[in-house]
Amino acid sequence: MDPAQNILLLSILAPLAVALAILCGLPKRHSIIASYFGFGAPAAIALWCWANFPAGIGAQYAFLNRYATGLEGFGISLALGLNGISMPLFVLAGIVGLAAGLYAIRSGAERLKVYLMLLLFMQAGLMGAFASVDVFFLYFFHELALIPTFLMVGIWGGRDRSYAAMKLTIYLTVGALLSLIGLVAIYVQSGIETFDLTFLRAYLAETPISDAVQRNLFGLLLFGFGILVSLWPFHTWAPLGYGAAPSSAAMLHAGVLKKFGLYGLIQVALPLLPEGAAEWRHLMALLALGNVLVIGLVTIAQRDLKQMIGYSSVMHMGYAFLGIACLSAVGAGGVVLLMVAHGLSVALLFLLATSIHGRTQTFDLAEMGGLARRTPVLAAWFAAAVFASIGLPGFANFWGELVIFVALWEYSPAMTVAAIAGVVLSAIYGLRAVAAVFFGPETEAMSRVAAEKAPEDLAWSERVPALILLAALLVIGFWPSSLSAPVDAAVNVLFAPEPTTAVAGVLPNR
Amino acid sequence: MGIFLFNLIAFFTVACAVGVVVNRNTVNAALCLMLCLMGVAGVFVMLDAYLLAALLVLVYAGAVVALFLFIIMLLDAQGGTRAPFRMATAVASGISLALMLVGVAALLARGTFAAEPLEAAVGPPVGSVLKEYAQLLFTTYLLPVQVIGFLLLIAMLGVIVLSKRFEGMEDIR
Amino acid sequence: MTSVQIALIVLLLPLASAAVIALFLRKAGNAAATVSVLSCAALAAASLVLSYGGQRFEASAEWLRLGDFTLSLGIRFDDLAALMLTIVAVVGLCVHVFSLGYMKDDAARPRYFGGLSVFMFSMIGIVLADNLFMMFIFWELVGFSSWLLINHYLEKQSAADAAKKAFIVNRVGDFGFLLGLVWCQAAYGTTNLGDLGTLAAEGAVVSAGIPLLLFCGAVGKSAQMPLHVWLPDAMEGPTPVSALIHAATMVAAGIFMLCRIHVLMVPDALHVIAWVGTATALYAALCAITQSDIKKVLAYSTLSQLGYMVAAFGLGSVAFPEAGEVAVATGIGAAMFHLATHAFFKALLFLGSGSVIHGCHHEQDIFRMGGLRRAMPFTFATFTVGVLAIIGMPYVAAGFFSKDAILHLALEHNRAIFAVLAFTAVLTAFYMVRLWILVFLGTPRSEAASHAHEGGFTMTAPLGLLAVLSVIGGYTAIWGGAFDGVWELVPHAEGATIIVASVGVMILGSAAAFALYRPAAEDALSRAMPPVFGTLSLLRSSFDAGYDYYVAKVQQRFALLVNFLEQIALAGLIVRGLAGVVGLIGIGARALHVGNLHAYVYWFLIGTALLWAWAAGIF
Amino acid sequence: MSPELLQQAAASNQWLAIAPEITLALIAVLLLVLEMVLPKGQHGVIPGIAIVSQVAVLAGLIFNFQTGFEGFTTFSGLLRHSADGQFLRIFFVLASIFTCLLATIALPRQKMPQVEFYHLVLVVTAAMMVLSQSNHFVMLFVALETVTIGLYILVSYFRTSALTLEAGLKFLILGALSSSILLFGIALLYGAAGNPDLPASTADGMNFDQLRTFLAANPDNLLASAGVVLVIAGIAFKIGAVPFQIWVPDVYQGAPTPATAFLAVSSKAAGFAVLLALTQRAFLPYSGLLIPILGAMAIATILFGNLAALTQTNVKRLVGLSGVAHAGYLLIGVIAAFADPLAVGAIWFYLLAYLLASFAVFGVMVHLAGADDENQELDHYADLARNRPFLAGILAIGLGSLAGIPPLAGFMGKLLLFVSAYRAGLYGLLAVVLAGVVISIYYYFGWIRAAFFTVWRAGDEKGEAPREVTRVTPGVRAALLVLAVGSVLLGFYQGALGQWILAR
Amino acid sequence: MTPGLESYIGLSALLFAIGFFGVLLRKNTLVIYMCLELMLIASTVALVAFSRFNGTLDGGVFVFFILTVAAAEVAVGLAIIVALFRLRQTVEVDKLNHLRN
Repeated sequence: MDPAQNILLLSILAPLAVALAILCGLPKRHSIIASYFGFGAPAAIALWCWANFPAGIGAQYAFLNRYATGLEGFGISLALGLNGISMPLFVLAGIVGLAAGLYAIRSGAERLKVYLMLLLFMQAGLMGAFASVDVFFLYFFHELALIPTFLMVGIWGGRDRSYAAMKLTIYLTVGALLSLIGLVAIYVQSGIETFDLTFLRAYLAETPISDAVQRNLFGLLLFGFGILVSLWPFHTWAPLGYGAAPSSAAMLHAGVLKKFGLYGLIQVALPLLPEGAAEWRHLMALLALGNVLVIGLVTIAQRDLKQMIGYSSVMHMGYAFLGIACLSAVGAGGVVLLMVAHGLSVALLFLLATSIHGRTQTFDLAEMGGLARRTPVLAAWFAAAVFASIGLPGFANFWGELVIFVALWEYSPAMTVAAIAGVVLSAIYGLRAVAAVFFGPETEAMSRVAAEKAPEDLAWSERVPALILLAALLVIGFWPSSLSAPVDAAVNVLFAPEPTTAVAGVLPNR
Repeated sequence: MGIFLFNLIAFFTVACAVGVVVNRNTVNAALCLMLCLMGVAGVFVMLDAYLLAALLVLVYAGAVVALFLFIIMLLDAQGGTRAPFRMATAVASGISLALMLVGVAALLARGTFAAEPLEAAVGPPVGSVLKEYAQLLFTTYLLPVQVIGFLLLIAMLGVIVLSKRFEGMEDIR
Repeated sequence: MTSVQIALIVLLLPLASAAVIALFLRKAGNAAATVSVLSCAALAAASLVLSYGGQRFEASAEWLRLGDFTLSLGIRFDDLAALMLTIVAVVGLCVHVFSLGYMKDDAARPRYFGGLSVFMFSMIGIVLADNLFMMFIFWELVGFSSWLLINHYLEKQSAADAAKKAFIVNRVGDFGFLLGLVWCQAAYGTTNLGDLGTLAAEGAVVSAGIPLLLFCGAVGKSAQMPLHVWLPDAMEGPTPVSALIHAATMVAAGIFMLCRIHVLMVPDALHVIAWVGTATALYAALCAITQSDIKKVLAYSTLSQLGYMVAAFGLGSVAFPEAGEVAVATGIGAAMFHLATHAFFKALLFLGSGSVIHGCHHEQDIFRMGGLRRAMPFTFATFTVGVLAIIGMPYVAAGFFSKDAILHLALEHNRAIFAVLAFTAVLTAFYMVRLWILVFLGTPRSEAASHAHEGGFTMTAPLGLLAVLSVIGGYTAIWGGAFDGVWELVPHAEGATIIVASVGVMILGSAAAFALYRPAAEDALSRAMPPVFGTLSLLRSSFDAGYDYYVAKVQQRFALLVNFLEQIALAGLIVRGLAGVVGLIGIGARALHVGNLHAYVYWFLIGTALLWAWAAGIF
Repeated sequence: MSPELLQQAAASNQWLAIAPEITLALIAVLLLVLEMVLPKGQHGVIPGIAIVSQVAVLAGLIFNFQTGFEGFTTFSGLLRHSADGQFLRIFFVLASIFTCLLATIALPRQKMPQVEFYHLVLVVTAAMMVLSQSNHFVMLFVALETVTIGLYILVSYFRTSALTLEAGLKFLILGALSSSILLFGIALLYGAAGNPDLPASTADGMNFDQLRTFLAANPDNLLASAGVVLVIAGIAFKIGAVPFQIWVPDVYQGAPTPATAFLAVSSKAAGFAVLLALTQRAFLPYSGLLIPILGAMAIATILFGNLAALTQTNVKRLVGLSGVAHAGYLLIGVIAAFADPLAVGAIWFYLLAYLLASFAVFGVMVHLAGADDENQELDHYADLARNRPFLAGILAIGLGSLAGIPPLAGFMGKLLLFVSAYRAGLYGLLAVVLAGVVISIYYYFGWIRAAFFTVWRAGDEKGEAPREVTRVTPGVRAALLVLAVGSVLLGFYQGALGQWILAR
Repeated sequence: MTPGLESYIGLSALLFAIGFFGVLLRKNTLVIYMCLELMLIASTVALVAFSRFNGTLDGGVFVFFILTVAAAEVAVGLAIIVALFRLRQTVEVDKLNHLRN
C-alpha cells in the first residue's frame, strides 16, 4: 500500500510500539532512545500532514484510510483521516507530545521507563483520537490516552495526588460515559447504524434526526463533553488534577487531551445535531460565562502557581465554549484556533511552572519573588507564556480569542461584553503571577532555598521542549493563516448558514 | 369418601410438617418429617402414583430421614434448652408468610385449574405401571438419567472429600 | 524600492533588531545597544525618506480568514501617518542615542534595548495600520513593551507593581477598544479605515456607542481620566523610556487613534470626549503642583497636555449640529499639532530631567536639587527651552502655537471648556516654572546635587536636537509640505483674543510661581497655604486610594469570596457531599450483609413473595 | 425390553451431538482412574493432563464450530443445539481451563486431595454445557442440580477452614432453597401447560417450545405466570440478581479462590444462558410480565452491587459484589433481547470479556491469597506494583476491563450492551447503568490505587520484607498473559468473533 | 366424589410455605435442611397431581429425578454440616456468621 495512506496509522503505532517494547522489558538506555523515536515520529508525521494538507477539500478527509476490525457489520471500522478541523489538533498533539516527551525523558523521574511508557500510550491515544474518522475510535483513543493520566497523577503526582487522581477519574468517567451514550444514541437514531463520521454526515444531511431527539442527544453530548473540558460548574477536577499531576502528564492532558471534548462538540455534535445545538446554545453560553467570569475571579484568588495555571486553563475553556455557542463558521474556526493555541501555551506554562518549582521548591506565590535576577531566561519565557495565554498579539491565543469575540457579537453583544471582561481578569492574574515569581526583591524564603542550592537558569533539557512550544506559538501567532486556511475550508462547509445544502459537500459523489 | 380421605391425609401431612418446624427436639423433628413423608406417600397413592409412593417411602423415609437421624445422633446437637426460634423472627416471618399466602390465595381464587372431576378427565390412571416409567426413562429421558449418574458420582466424591480422613494430609481437628 | 517596501522595512527593522538581540545578544550589552541604535537610525532615515520622498499609499494583505470574517494587515500611509511616523522616528532616535549614555552602566542593557526595539516596532505598527484590528494588535504590543520597559529595574517592587498596573489599566481600556472593534466589525462589516470613511460619507454611521467604546482604548493608552493612574507610576521605568513611551509617543497613540477613527464620530461621542479631555487636563495640572519628584511633575504635565489634545479632538472633529454643516475636522489638526509639538518638548523635558537625574546620581526629589544652572548649563538651557514651550511662550517655542489652536477651538465651540483649559494653562505655567526654579536656581541642596555633572555627548546631542525642534516645530511651514494634509486642518486664531488670553494665563501662572517659590528644601505652597496643598494632595491621591481600595477591598475580597464558594460550597459541600452521601448509602448496603443465614433467607422470601404477588396481579 | 425399543432409543439420541460433554465427562472419569492407577509420586501430572486435554477439547470445539446440529433438537427435544450453545461450550471449557490453572496454584498449598477438584470442575463444566443447551425443564433441572451440587462441594472444598465450610453451608441452604423455588415454578408451569381444558394445551409442558406455544395461546394464565416468576426467581439466584444476590459476598469470600472464580464466571454465565433460553424461547409470550420484573431487578442489582462494593475492602467480596453489578448490566441485555437481536450477541461478548478480566483478577488474587487463602484485604495489595510488577499489570488490565475502560474488552462489551439497550429504548435503565459504572470506577480504581499508588513515592522505606507471594510459574504466566492480551485485543479488534456476534 | 386438583395444589403450596417458614425460623441447620426437603417434596406433590390430572406421565418421571437429586443433595449437605460441626462444634445458624459485611 501507499505509505502516505498509512501514515496516520504509523503515527499511532510508532509510540504504541515503543511503549509495548518498553513494557516487554527493553533496557533503560534503549528505552530512552526508542522514546525519542516514539515521540518524534508522530510530531514529524503531524508536521508532514500539516505541510501537505491539500487545499480546497472543504470538510472532507485527507489521508483517509479504513482498516477492518471485525465489527464492520456493526458500523465500526478503524477509519483514519484528517480534515480541516482535526488536522490542527493532530498537529497540536504531535507538537505538545514531542515537547512533553522530551521533557519527560530528561526529567529524571523515578521509574522513568514506566513513566515514558505511560506517556507513549497517551501519545498514541492522542494521535489516534484526532486522526479517527470513526466516532467509536475517536472515543476509544481518547480513553486510551486518558487511562495513563490517572495512573501518572496517582503515582508521580504531587500533593493530594490520591484524592486528585480519584476525582479526576470519576469526573472524566462521568463525562466520557455521558458522551458515549450520546454517541451511541446518534448511532442508533441516525438510522444507518454506523459510527463513521463521513457516512453519518452525508446521511444526516439528507434525513436529519427529529428535533426533539436532537435536543436530548445534544444535551447528553454537551454535558458529557463539557465535563471533559471542565465546563463550569463541572470543573473542580481540573485544577486539583493539574495541581497534582506530574508536568508531562499535565502538559499532555491540559494541552491536548482536554481539547477532545471541544473537538467532539465541533466535529460531531454540531454538524450532526444542528437543531439540538440551537436549543442548548443559550445554556452552554451561560455556563461558559461562568467559566470565564467566576473562574476568572477564582483564579485571581489563587495563591498556588500550579493551581492558578489549572484554573486559568479552566477559564480559557469558557471562551472555547462561547465560540461553539455561536454556531457559526467564524466561531467554530476561532475555537479550533484557540484550542491549538491554548494547548501550546498551557503546556508551556505547566512545563515552566515545574521548572520554577525545581528552583524554588514551592508553588506558593507568596514565598517566591525576585527569581528573574537569577534565572533571566526562565523569567522571560515564563512571561512569554503568560502573555501568550492572556492573549497578547503575536502569540497564537490572540487569534482564537479575537475571532471568537467577533463571532460572539453576532450571537449576543451582552455576552461579548462579559466575555471580553474576562480578558481583563486574565491580565490581572497572569501579570500578578509573573510579578510574584520573578520581580521585586527576593523573599526570605526564596533566599533560604537559594542558599541551599543556587537556582540555575533553564537547562537545555528544559529549553528544548519549551522552545518547541514557544516557537509554535509564535509561528501561529505571526502567521495564523498557515493553520486557519484548512480550518476555514472545513468550517465553511460544516457551519454554512444553510446546513442542508452545505453539508452535502462531504457527500462522496461530489 | 375420597374427599374425606384426602382431608384426613392432608391434615395429617400438614400437621407433621408443622411439627418439623416447631419441634424443639431435633430427633422429633426428623421423625415428624418421616411421618409427613408418609402422608405425602398417601397423597401419591390417592393420585394413583403407586410407584412414586413406594419410592418416596423407600428413598426418603428409608434413606434420607435415616441419614438425618444418624447425623443428629452423631453430632448430638440437641437444641434442647433453648427455644428453637426467636419470637421476633417468628413475627417477621409470619408477616412475610402472610404476604406469600395472599399470593397463593390469589392464585387459587383466580387460577384456571382443571374444571372437571378426576374420573371424567382421565380414564385409566397413567403412571401406575413401572414399565411406562422405564420406557420413558430409557428413551426420552435417557440423557438426564446419565447426568444423574454423574450427579451421584460427584455427590459421592464430595462426601468423601469432605469427610474422609486422608493419609498424610492435614485434617480436621 | 517602492514605498511599500520602504514602509515594510521601517516596520520590520526594529522587529529584526529585537529578534537578533533576544536570540543572540542577550549577554552582549554593547552589541545590543549598537544594533538597536543603528536599526533605529536606519528606521528614522527610512521614515524621513518615506514621509518626505515617498508616495501616500494604501496596501493590505489578507492575514486570517474564517467564514465571513476576514482580517487583513495593511498599511495606510497618508499625511497623518507620515507625520506620526516622523515624530516617532525622530524622538525614538533621540531617545535611543540618549539611552546610550544614560544606560551605560546598566547590566541589563540588552533587555532594555531589545525592549526599545519592540516598542518601535509596535508603535510604528499602530502608525501604519490600515484597519482597527491591526491597530489593536499593535496597541496591545505597545502595552507589552511598555510593561517590559517599566519593569526594567525588576528588583524594585515599585517597578514591578507599576508595570503590572500599567498593563492592567491599559487592558481595562482595551476592553472597551476591543468591544468597539468587534461591534464595528459587526455593524459595518469592516474595520478598514478607508472603507469606514466611505461608509461614513454615505451616512451609515450613526451610533455613538462604537466611537465611545473605541475611545475607551484611547482613555487607557493616553491615560485620560479615570484610567490615568498608571502613568505617574510608570515613571518607575528608566527616564529615556518615560520620555519616549510615556510622554512623546505611546501615550499619544490614543490621540492618533482618535484621529484615525474620526469618521465614526457623532456629536454625542465628541461631547463626552471633549469633557473627558478637559477634566483630565485640569485634574492633572492640579496634581502636578504638589509633586516633589521631577519625573512625576512631568508625568502629570504629560497627562494634562494629553487632556488638551483629547479635548481638542473632541471639540472640533466634526461640526456640531448647531453649526449647520460638516466642518473641516479642525480638531484633528489641533490635536495632532499639539501632539507633534508636545512630543518634542516633552521628550526634551524628560530627557532633560534624565540628564539631571543622571547628573545627580539618581536623585529625583526636586527639593534636594537646586543650583544645577551652573553645574549643568547645557541641560539648563535646553530644559528652559522645553519649559518655555510647554507654558506657551509666544513665538519663541512650539507649544504656543499648538496650544493657541486648541484654545481657539474651545473658545469657538464651548466657552466652558475654554475657561477650564485657560485655567489649566495658568496652572501649567505655575507648576513648570516652580519646577524650573526649584531644580535649576539657587544653590545645591544636597550632596548629590552639588556633585552634578553634565552627561556625555550621547546625552547632550539629543537634547540639543530636541530643543531645536521644540523651538521651530511650531511653525508648520518648517515641516515642509509633506504633512499639509494635517496642517491644513489646524485652526488658526483670528484676532487678538486668543493671543492675549494665552499670554495672559502664561504670565499669570509664571508670576504666581515666581512669587511663591524660592529655591528651598521645602514646599512653599504647603507652608503658605496648607489647606490648598492638602486638598491638592488629597485630590491627587484620591484616585489611587480609590483604586487601591477597589482592588484590595472589593475585587480581591470578591475573588476570595468566589474562591471560597468554589472550594467550600462547590468542591466541598456539593461534590464531596454527594460523594459522601453515596458512600454512606454504600456503607448501608454493605451492612446488609449481616452474615446470618436467616437474614439472607428473608431476602429470598421477600423476593419470592414480591414476584409471586406481581404474577398474581396484586400490584 | 425389546431390542427394537433399545434401537429406537439409540436412534433418537444422537450422542454425537453432545460429544464435547461426553469427552469432558470421560476425561473426568479418566482423572479418577489415573489417581488410582498412578503411584502417589506421580499425581502431580494429573492437573496437567486435565488442562491439556481440555485445551484439546477447546481446540476441537473451535475447529468444529459448525456442528451440523445447529437449530436441531436432540434427545427427544431435551436439548437444542445452536450457535449460541456452541459459543457457550467454548466459554465453559475456557473457564474450566482457567479454573484448573488457578487450582494448580491454590490447591497444593492446602493439604487436601486434589484430583477430585479437577474431576468436579470437569463434570460441572459438562453439566453446564448441557444446562445451557437444555430445551426441557427436566433436563434443565437435572443439569442445574448437577452443577449446583458440584458447586456446593467446590465451595466447601477446603474443609479445614471454618470460613470455607460456613460459605459452603450458606451456599448449600440458599441454593437448595432456590432450587425448591425453581422446582415449584416448573411444577406450576407443567400443570398449567398440560391442562387439557385450555387452548393449545400440551402433553409435554416442560418442553420449551411446547410451553411457548401454550403461553402464546394463554396470554394471562395466572398459574403459568406464577410458574414463570418462580422459575425466574430460581435463575436469579444463579446469576446473583437482587434480591437473590445476598449470598454472593459471603460465599465468594469463604470459597477457595479457584472455586470463587468458577462460581463468578461459569455459574453466572450458565445462569444467563438459561435465562436467555427461557426468556427468548419458553417465556417469550410473557414478556409483558417479565420485562418489568427484570427491569426492576436490573436497576436494583446494579445499584445494590455497586453501592455495596463501594466501601468494601475484602477483595473477594468486592469481586462478588461487582459481579452482582455486572449481572445487573447483563440483565439489561436480557431485557433488550426482547426487542433487539443484537443484545444476545452483546451478552455473549460481555460474558467473554468478563471471563478474561475476571480470571486475570482471580489469577492475581490466587497468587496473593497466601497459604491459608485468607490474604484478601486491599492492604495486602499494597506495594504490589513494586514487588510484583507483572501481577500488578495483569491486575490493572483485569480491573480496567471489568470497569469497562477502553481499550479493554470490557468496554466493548458495555458498548454493545449500550447500543442494544438504546435500540430497545431502555433509556431509564441506561441512566442507571451510567450511575452504576461511575460508582464502580471508584472501587475498581481504589483497588488499583491500593496496588499502585502507595509505592514509589513512599518516603520512608519500612524495610519489611515483601509479603510472601506465590511464585508465578511459566505456564500460569503464559495463561495470565493470554488473558491480558485477550482483554486488550478484544477491545478494538474482534475479527471473526465480532462478525459472528453480529451475524448470529 | 374425589378431591379436585386445587386441593392438591393447595396442599402442595401449604407444604411449600411451611417448609419455607421452617427455613426462616429454625436455628438448627439440620432442621433447616429438613425443611428444605419438605419444600422439595411439596413440589413433587404438585407435579404428581398435575401429572395425574393432565394425564401425562412426565410429571411422575420428573419426581423420579427429583427424589434422586434430593438424596444426593442431602448426602452432600449433611457432609458439609458434619464437617462444619467438627470445626465449630455447633450447627446453630446464629453462630455461623463469621462471614459478614
